[in-house]
Amino acid sequence: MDHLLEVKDLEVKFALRMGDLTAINGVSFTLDRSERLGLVGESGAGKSVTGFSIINLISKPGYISGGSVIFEGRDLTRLTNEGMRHIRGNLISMIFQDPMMTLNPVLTIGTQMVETLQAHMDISRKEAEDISLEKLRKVHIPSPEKRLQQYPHEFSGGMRQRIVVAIALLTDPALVIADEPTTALDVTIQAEIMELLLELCESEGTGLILITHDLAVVSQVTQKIAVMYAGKIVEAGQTEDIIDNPRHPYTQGLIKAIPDGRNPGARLNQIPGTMPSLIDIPPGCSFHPRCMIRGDICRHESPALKNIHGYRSMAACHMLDTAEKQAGANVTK
Amino acid sequence: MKQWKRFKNSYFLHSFKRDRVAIVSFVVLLTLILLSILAPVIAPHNPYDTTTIDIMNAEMPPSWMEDGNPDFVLGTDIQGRDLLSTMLYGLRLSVMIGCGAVFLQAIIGIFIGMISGYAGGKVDAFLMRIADVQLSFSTLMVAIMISAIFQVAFGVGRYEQLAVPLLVLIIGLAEWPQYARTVRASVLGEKNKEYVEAARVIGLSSKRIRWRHILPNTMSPVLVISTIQVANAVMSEAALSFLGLGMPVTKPSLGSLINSGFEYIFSGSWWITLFPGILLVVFVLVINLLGDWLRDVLNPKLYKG
Amino acid sequence: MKNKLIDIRNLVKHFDISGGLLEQMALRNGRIIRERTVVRAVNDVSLFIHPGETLSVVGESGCGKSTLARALLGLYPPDGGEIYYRDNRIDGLTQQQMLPYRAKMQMIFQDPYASLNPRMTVQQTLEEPIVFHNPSISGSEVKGRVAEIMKQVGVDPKWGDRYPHEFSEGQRQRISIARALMVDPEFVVADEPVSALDVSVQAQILNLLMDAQEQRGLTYMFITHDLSVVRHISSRVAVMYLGRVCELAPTANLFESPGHPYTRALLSAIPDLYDHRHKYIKLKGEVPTPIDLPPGCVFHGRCPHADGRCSREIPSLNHQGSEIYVACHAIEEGRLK
Amino acid sequence: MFAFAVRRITQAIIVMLVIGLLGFSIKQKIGDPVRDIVGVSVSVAERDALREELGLNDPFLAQYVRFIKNAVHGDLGMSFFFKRPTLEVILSKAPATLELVFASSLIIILLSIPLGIYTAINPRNLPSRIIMGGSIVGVSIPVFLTAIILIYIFAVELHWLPSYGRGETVNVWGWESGFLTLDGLKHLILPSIALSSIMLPLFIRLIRSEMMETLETEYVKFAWAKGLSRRRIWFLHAFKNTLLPVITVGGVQLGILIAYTILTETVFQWQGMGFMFLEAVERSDTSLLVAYIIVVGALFVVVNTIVDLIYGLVNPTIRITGRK
Repeated sequence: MDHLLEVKDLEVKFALRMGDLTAINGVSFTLDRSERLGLVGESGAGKSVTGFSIINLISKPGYISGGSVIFEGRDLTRLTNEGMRHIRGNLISMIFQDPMMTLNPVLTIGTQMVETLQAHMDISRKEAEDISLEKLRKVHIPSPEKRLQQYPHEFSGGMRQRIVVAIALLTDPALVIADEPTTALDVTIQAEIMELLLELCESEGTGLILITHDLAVVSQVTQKIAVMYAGKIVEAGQTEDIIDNPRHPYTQGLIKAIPDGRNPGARLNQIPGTMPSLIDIPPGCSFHPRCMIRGDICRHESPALKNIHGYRSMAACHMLDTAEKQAGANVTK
Repeated sequence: MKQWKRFKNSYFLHSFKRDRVAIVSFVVLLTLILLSILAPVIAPHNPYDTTTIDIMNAEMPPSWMEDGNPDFVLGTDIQGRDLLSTMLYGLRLSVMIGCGAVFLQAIIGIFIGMISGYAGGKVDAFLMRIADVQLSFSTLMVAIMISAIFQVAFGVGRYEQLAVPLLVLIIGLAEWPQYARTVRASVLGEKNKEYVEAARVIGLSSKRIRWRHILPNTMSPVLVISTIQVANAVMSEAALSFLGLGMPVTKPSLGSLINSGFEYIFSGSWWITLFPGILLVVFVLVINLLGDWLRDVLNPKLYKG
Repeated sequence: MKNKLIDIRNLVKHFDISGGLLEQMALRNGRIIRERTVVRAVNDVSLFIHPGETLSVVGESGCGKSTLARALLGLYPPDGGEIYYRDNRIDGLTQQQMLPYRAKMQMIFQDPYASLNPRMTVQQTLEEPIVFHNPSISGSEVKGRVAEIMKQVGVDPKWGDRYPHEFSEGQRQRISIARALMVDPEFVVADEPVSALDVSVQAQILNLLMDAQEQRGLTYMFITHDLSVVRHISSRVAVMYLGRVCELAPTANLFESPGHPYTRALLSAIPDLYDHRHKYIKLKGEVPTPIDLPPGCVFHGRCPHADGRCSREIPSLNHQGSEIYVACHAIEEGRLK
Repeated sequence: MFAFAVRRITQAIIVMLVIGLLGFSIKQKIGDPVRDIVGVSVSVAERDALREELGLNDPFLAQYVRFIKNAVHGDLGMSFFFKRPTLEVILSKAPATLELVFASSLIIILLSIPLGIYTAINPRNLPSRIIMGGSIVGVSIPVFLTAIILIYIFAVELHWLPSYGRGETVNVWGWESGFLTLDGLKHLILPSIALSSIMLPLFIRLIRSEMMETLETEYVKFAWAKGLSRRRIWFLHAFKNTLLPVITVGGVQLGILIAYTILTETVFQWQGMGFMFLEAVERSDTSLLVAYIIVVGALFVVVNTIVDLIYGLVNPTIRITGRK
């Protein structure tokens, strides 16, 4: 079967003075047409770097040091700059975290929309404006004709993010990568943007990679989830499987750490310690110093992401049997 | 001991040791400062002692040239003084005035910057307006104007007697806005940080918060501009002296030496201008290089890079 | 009727951001006029807090919740209203008069990077409040107390001579909590203490806060925008919108049967981990700015139940039984159940 | 935008009044208008009569108001040395200075923008390192030394260019211009290079650091993600945003060139305002000195105000809301 996107053994390094540090260590996943995937993890997990490396836009000093990103049959890591330019914003678009920073403050919304279309299509300004208007209407911007002439600072945060969504969808891309698109926004606006994104992706058949730290948000929007920890995917599967029946001890801990209102006042399940920084990623399973069920093997052997017997999900853990018992004990909560 | 150990392991020292430019600059700067401090001891002649100066020795080229005299390694100036000694004494004056002026600027500037940044409102608007206007005039222009006024007011004779303290005062008054703006900007950045609010919640007086909590956190930018300001002060002093508004020819700084040599450049006596010029440029350059390095190291934005 | 530890009555706090006289000049219909720009951050807020409880103040950015907290602690002088601490009025006190209350009321901050002075060691940071409030205390006593509190918050006392940048975010937040606990306060305002933290660390800090409350009988005012956290830790909740309290109710009541239309919309917008694709109440329009507040009920422009009265008359916070207070004409009139 | 302009102009007027006050105080303290008019060989009684007549015994404020009134009408007093109105003296010297400043500004702008952009886009390659190294050496050489070196090389040793003066000038509607003759242009080369030597490195560094900062912003990253061409990202998205801070800082810096003309004009014996100013100091010509301070002050204020207004026009935030 042909996937829309297939990321294979992706490896990203940061070239620093003290040497190269591995930020992404062998990440693989696939995405089909019109499929929605959530990349979930805490800060430093490498989820944003993964997202940016798909369109080869990692900030310096990061670089892709291995693996491949196959998009519609082409390996994006091997494309020239010009070849990549035709992919970016055309077939794959991005939505950034902070709408207050994403739009260029000295250019009108119209300019910023039209230039995107003209970068990829041979059309006149008038035609480009018409497409822009249509997209602005789709994201429910009132009186779009007037809005095209305005500058970003004349819009509220929620409106700006809707404009960013409109820009991302201008060229009817096959894939949208949204990097924490609602983290900087208030809850009510978050709900609005998420609904809009979901609605548009569904109606246009656009694939979506939603990068976020918020499992609850992901659970509303995506069909699949990949949980990342310290530059690796530790668990991946269908959304409902991951949420209702997590296998990896990290995922389990993460879900139980979220106060969900079912047990007010009770002590929350806490994972001790913090995510390691790139400099001191522990040997073996990088989660082992924080893991409650670690065994000896975890200290020196890195577990691979593999299918779990009897489940649809995949997890990277040596101690899955123990984890199962652990989960069984808590499943009734 | 603990402080020393901390320093030894610091990023600061680490990045210094990795940076060849910084090391060379530091060594050169240290040498020049030592030379200037020890000028009375190591200089072969005393340029201020008029009894040892013979006008017949004027305009002698450096010793390696045809008419050179081994007594005067770098030749003599128009008054027959040994150029090397005069330069060392001149550098000494430049360093003294430069450091003195920066010290004065720092005191005025930090005080005003702190008041302005912490008080805000009308006080801030007023003080910063003055600083802005003064800066838009450029520190050089302000210094030239103040010294011109002083010279007219005191008379040339008195002015030359008091030149060193007056120059410190002039350059200090001309350049304080740089400090004030820097300190104010960082006070504004710091004062709304939560650790300051925490100190207020504890009940500490605003005086204590200002000087104990905020001030230490404004020191990185102050350190960076201090180096650059020393370079600027030395340049300003040289410029004033060059214009005849600074050190007199009898007690020349590097700037007045260059000035006195300038007229003789057409007759081929290039060394009177060139050697002091090189010394001045090297001194200012190493300070600027160190300042640049310091800015890179202390700027957390680049640090994280 | 339980007694009140904190009683805030009709608190008002405005910020004049118009700048100098020249900045205030504006041109309207060919005439130059003087125009002031005032942010009406907190308008006529009344609240009380029982001893030992956790009152959460929730709302979206710009609703005035942080300003309310800071005004309560005397960091901003209020422009109107009264604040009582155990029946003693504490607004408008001088620094000196305020001192005894400073030891009783403390604060925990949001940003683990900015809340500790980077130039002070942990030891210095923690010693400062206790030495300041007890000048006669001996050095060894101070050291002992610092070590004790550090242990309580889960930071190894032997790290006392380290600087904040040597700690992780979670540890910094623990140190920040330790600083607040040093003077043995009764009342702690926590301003978004877990918003900047990752979920796994957030759970650690929430547990620590709950433990400290249990051990010391602390009273919390918890400022946050995260409703799931609110639901977990608070006994009562005040919902703020544009500088006003629109609903004040016990947590269970609020989450099960929210009254005010804004509360309903807000609650419906929280994504639920287990309830996929639930419907949320979409609000029309944009949040007005606190510089240009709408007349009448501040929510009327976006409210699906607003009528003419709502756009003219400001609703007051009315008692709806069993400690539930709602500021809404529709509820008061029974138009909205 | 209108309100913004009104504010900036009002501020400029206030600053001018303060500069006037400073100038007036200097005149009061160290100047002697009686001497300026009649010289030193006049009896005490006559001087006193003249003082009274000139209103020099009036209260300070009254005299200040009169001083400002006169200044607005273009009367800044008489020069003791030239025996002519000071403003007239200054205006006759102004074209020389302004042409020098203009030529230098042109050199600075034309070189610093491409070099600044180039070094920002390629921060680590060899040409950039050479440019940046050169720029730090550049800021470390005093203007007067650059000027002397230029004279020594190109005038004394090579005899390619003249070493002093303005050369042949043409009078165009009262403006003595050196731009229109070959000789005038030749004379302009060395002084304008010397004058630009101090600001050029600063401008390169300013543009580079602002541009690098802009290149790091989210909106530039978003522009890459939209698949725009490099040229559009660099020269429209990044450069337009770089321009805003560069206009504010750079505009003021170009005004500051006037200060450095005092140095270059001295070295090149360029008959401009700076040269005249130093002569006035040597001759204790207080009125001329004060007039120079006020004229140059006015020049600075005008430059700053224009820079602010241009900034307001370029920046949509100010243009539309009138607020900073």
